[in-house]
Amino acid sequence: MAEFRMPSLGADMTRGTLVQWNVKPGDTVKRGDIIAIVGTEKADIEVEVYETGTVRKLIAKPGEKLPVGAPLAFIEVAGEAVPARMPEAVAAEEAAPAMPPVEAPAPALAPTPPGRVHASPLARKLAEELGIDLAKVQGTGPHGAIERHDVEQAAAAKSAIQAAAAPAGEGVSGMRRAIAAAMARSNREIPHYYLATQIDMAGALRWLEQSNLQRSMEKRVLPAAMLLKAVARALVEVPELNGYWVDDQLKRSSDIHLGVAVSLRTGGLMIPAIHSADKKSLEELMNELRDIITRTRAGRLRSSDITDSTITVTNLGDLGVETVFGVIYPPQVALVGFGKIVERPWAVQGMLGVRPVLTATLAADHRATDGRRGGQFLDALSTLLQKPEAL
Amino acid sequence: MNEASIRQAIADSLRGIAPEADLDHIAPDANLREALDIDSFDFLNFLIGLHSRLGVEIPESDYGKLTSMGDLVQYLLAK
Amino acid sequence: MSEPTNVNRAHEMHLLHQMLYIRRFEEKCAELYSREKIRGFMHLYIGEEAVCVGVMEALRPEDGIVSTYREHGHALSRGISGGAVMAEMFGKQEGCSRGRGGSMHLFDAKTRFYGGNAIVGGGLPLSVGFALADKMRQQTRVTCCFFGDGAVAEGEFHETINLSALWKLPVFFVCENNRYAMGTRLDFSHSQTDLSKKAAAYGIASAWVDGMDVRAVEAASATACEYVRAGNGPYFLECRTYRFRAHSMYDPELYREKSEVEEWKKRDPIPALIARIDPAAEEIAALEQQIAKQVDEAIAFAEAGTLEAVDELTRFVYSDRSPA
Amino acid sequence: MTFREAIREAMRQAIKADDRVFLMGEDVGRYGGCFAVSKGLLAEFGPERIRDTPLSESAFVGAGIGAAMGGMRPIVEIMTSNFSLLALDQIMNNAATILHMSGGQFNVPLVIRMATGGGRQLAAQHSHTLEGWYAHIPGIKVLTPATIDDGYGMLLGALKDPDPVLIFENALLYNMEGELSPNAGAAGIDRACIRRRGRDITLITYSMGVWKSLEAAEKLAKKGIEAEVIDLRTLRPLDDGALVESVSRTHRALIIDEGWRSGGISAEISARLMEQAFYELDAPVARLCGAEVPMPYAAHMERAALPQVETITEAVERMMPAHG
Repeated sequence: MAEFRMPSLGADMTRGTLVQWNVKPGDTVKRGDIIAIVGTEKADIEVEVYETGTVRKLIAKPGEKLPVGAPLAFIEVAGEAVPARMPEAVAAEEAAPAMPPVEAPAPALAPTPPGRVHASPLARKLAEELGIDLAKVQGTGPHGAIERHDVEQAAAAKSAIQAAAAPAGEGVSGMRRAIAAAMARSNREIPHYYLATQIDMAGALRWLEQSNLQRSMEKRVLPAAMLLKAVARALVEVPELNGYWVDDQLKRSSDIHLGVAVSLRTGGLMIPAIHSADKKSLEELMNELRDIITRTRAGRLRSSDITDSTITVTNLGDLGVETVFGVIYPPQVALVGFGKIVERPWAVQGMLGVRPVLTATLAADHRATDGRRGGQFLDALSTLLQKPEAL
Repeated sequence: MNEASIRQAIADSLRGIAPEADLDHIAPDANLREALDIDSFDFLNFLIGLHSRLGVEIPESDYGKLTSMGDLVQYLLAK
Repeated sequence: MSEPTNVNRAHEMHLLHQMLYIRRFEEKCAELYSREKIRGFMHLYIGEEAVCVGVMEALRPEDGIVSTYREHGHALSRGISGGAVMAEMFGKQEGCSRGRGGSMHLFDAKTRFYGGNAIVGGGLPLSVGFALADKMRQQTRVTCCFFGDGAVAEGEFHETINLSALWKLPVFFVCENNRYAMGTRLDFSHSQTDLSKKAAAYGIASAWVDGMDVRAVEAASATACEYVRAGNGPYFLECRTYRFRAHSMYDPELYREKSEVEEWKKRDPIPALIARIDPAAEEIAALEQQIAKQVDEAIAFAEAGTLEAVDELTRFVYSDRSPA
Repeated sequence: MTFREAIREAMRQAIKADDRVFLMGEDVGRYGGCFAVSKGLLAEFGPERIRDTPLSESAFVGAGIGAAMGGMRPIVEIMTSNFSLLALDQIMNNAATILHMSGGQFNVPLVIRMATGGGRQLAAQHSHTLEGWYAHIPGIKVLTPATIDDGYGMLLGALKDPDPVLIFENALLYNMEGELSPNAGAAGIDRACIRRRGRDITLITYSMGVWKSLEAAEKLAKKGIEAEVIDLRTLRPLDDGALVESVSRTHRALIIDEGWRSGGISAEISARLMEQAFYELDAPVARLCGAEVPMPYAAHMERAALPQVETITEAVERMMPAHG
């Protein structure tokens, strides 16, 4: 049984309209007979059959518009065994193998001769505006080229250092502008989502007080250090919150460098980083915390301190703030907030009691993670703080 | 230790932390931390300063007794 | 036109085989085009077989050929294999142009077949060049240039005929006058419709012949090639012929009457030759079967063909693959 | 020796050394060449090797292509680039295409020379600068010699190339006097050349632009601006490497091109610098091109329509940073 299909009647023809049949079922036809008229954009064209035999069934009806290759009729070819039933429409022949796109060989960028800084024009313009020496900026663009956000970050750091060391007026405005640029960019680019949870700190504080008794006052550990340790450990369980959103994708960081928000007496904010917080003991964390806060407030921070934190932690408990909803520092993808530890009624197995309760919050970039992962992070944080001795 | 030396120790300990603080104008019953705008970190350093100057141990459990300047002075006098 | 004297029956059967092979090959191409196996533009030679078969008899292996886009008949009768031509239209690299030319651009170095040309009249200047090269290197061979009545209206026709006449170059101009330049009938294209007179205006030998009679075309071509080979300069032969099908694959053919087509079909060169030879029915049946096998083999060769690797795209833009 | 004589000498040596080489074009023989480039060659080699042609650009350029495919090494002279438009179909659809379209079977070892450029008050139809257009076509090479050595050497180099090569000779250069270096011979035809070293800015140009840029560079040097002048020598292929290397040192680029700027060769060069030397640029790539007007006849108007030494120096000073 041969199929008479909508013929291709021209280079740019994809569909045709069956205008009329010149045959009916039962008619015999021979190769070359005109058995139908098909309408194309150009005109109605007489269409010949290529088989000799008997028309068995007309599938397409006059007026019907069909793509090229669509079956129009069945013809029993003379001298061919009649199959049991009509073959259904044969699928169009296999599509030509998809040609892989031929990309022009990407022209290689000229290698960087020493001494020459590679920075985009926009980065150069911004650097000039914010008084940044490009030679001191770490670029994250192609071949280490410096791009806008590299300059923004460097500006945020540089003017903060200036602010700490210099009189309030002039330095702060530079820092203010840099922070403004970063915050504006965060708001513009990062779709934030916010989560909060209450954590019973009774056990943790009690444990800390006990362990502090064995330490001299100089070595005393503040609750803030314990919270940083908990954050670092929780990030090990939910790594997607630790890294950067670059070139439209999450670039996870294998290291955990906690950016600690440190406010300055003269106004303004600095975020020095505690490097590899997950690999440090509570005492080591406390020492580093003391070190960077002291140096920040004394204006003796190094640029390496402030450029590569992978997540930011802010603690406004001292100022009486209970719940902090922070703004993420681009290109990071999360920010953890801690509020004031407050005495609260707290039910445990139906028994009402009073507990020191801490509100922990998470602001995260919805491009990188979803609420489920954010919730799992806060849950891990809370669980870890119930067993302080294991931190 | 008399009150004068205690106040001096307090002043010296605060200098590194809140240089612009003006102790004379802080009311005895005012909350020390708010008045001086110092956070828990500064407060620990302040206590460490007092400890080194007055040789006084101040356990965390006593923090509750040090909310105002007056309390602080009384506490230190008692030590 | 004198009666071809030394033609014997075997030779006539050979002419018939050539014409019938082209006819069946083209019919199969029409079918394959309707099933989207062959794409792009395709112009069939059905009806004009007598011209190329007759002309090819007068040409020698060393002669050169410049053709047009209606070139399947030229290519097959010149000796390019049906498989190589079919594979080319299937876009396969086993095609005679590596699948890069398609129906309108068949090339073959072995038979000095310098391609179809899709620009009407585009091949005419090339033929002058080939003949010039031969003349300058004292090589006595003919460059045969096929073109249609449409090309005669192009400026390049006049420049070419004049230049070849001026330099007495060994070019055999074969004008396949099928009376239509796509949809424009002869008398809507030419003030002077006797095209052979146009070439005569440039002082070159020129004649016309009934393009539906293969023996007449053969004799006229023999005369022409003898003239050209003798160094007398170019020869213009107008073959008055007719195409039975549309200009290309399926045009509405509104530009001509059905009756006219039927009229010319009565002078179909193939039945005319069969009537003359008057062979036994079995002989014709055997010939048809042999040809059907040849065509099927050509299709099988094309089906089995492979696609050129995409990273060969820039190859042959320049000879040494230097940056395109 | 003048630029014209250097080109003539190259042709003389090539024709003498290889019997496949011959010259063909309008008035190249008896008239001695419209710009007297081929003066004396007819007497020395005769009409077979120095062939005057009728005014049929499409036919004789096509004949050049055919002859090249037929085993010759023709040099075709188109009187000026303005008339090359009549042969554009042969150049683009045949010369540049046949090797690729024939699947690598047929090379076209052809050299086409043409005078080009404005500045001689010949008005709009006779003052075109079209070499940038031709540089758009894959399959041909486009040369723009500026010096005596290149006029001589690049023609000999082009004759060695198996692919079609177009040579554009700015008519104003023909009378330029200079010494042909003793070791001058077939020169490379795919590399640019630094005509003057500098550190503050790279002037990228070709043909007539080279001499104007060199003069401008001397004036700029007196103001403490050291300009590097790059003679492209070839517009296809473009020598990206040389351009990027130079701009990586100077970090500023000004392209001087007598052609129109829209879609011109200057736009292509600027795009390649942006792609390959983006981080080296201290200022946007600047272009100083012919005004986008049909060339006016009046001398002062034509002068205003073309880049001049003064407009080059002004453009450079505008580009240099304030602190100089």
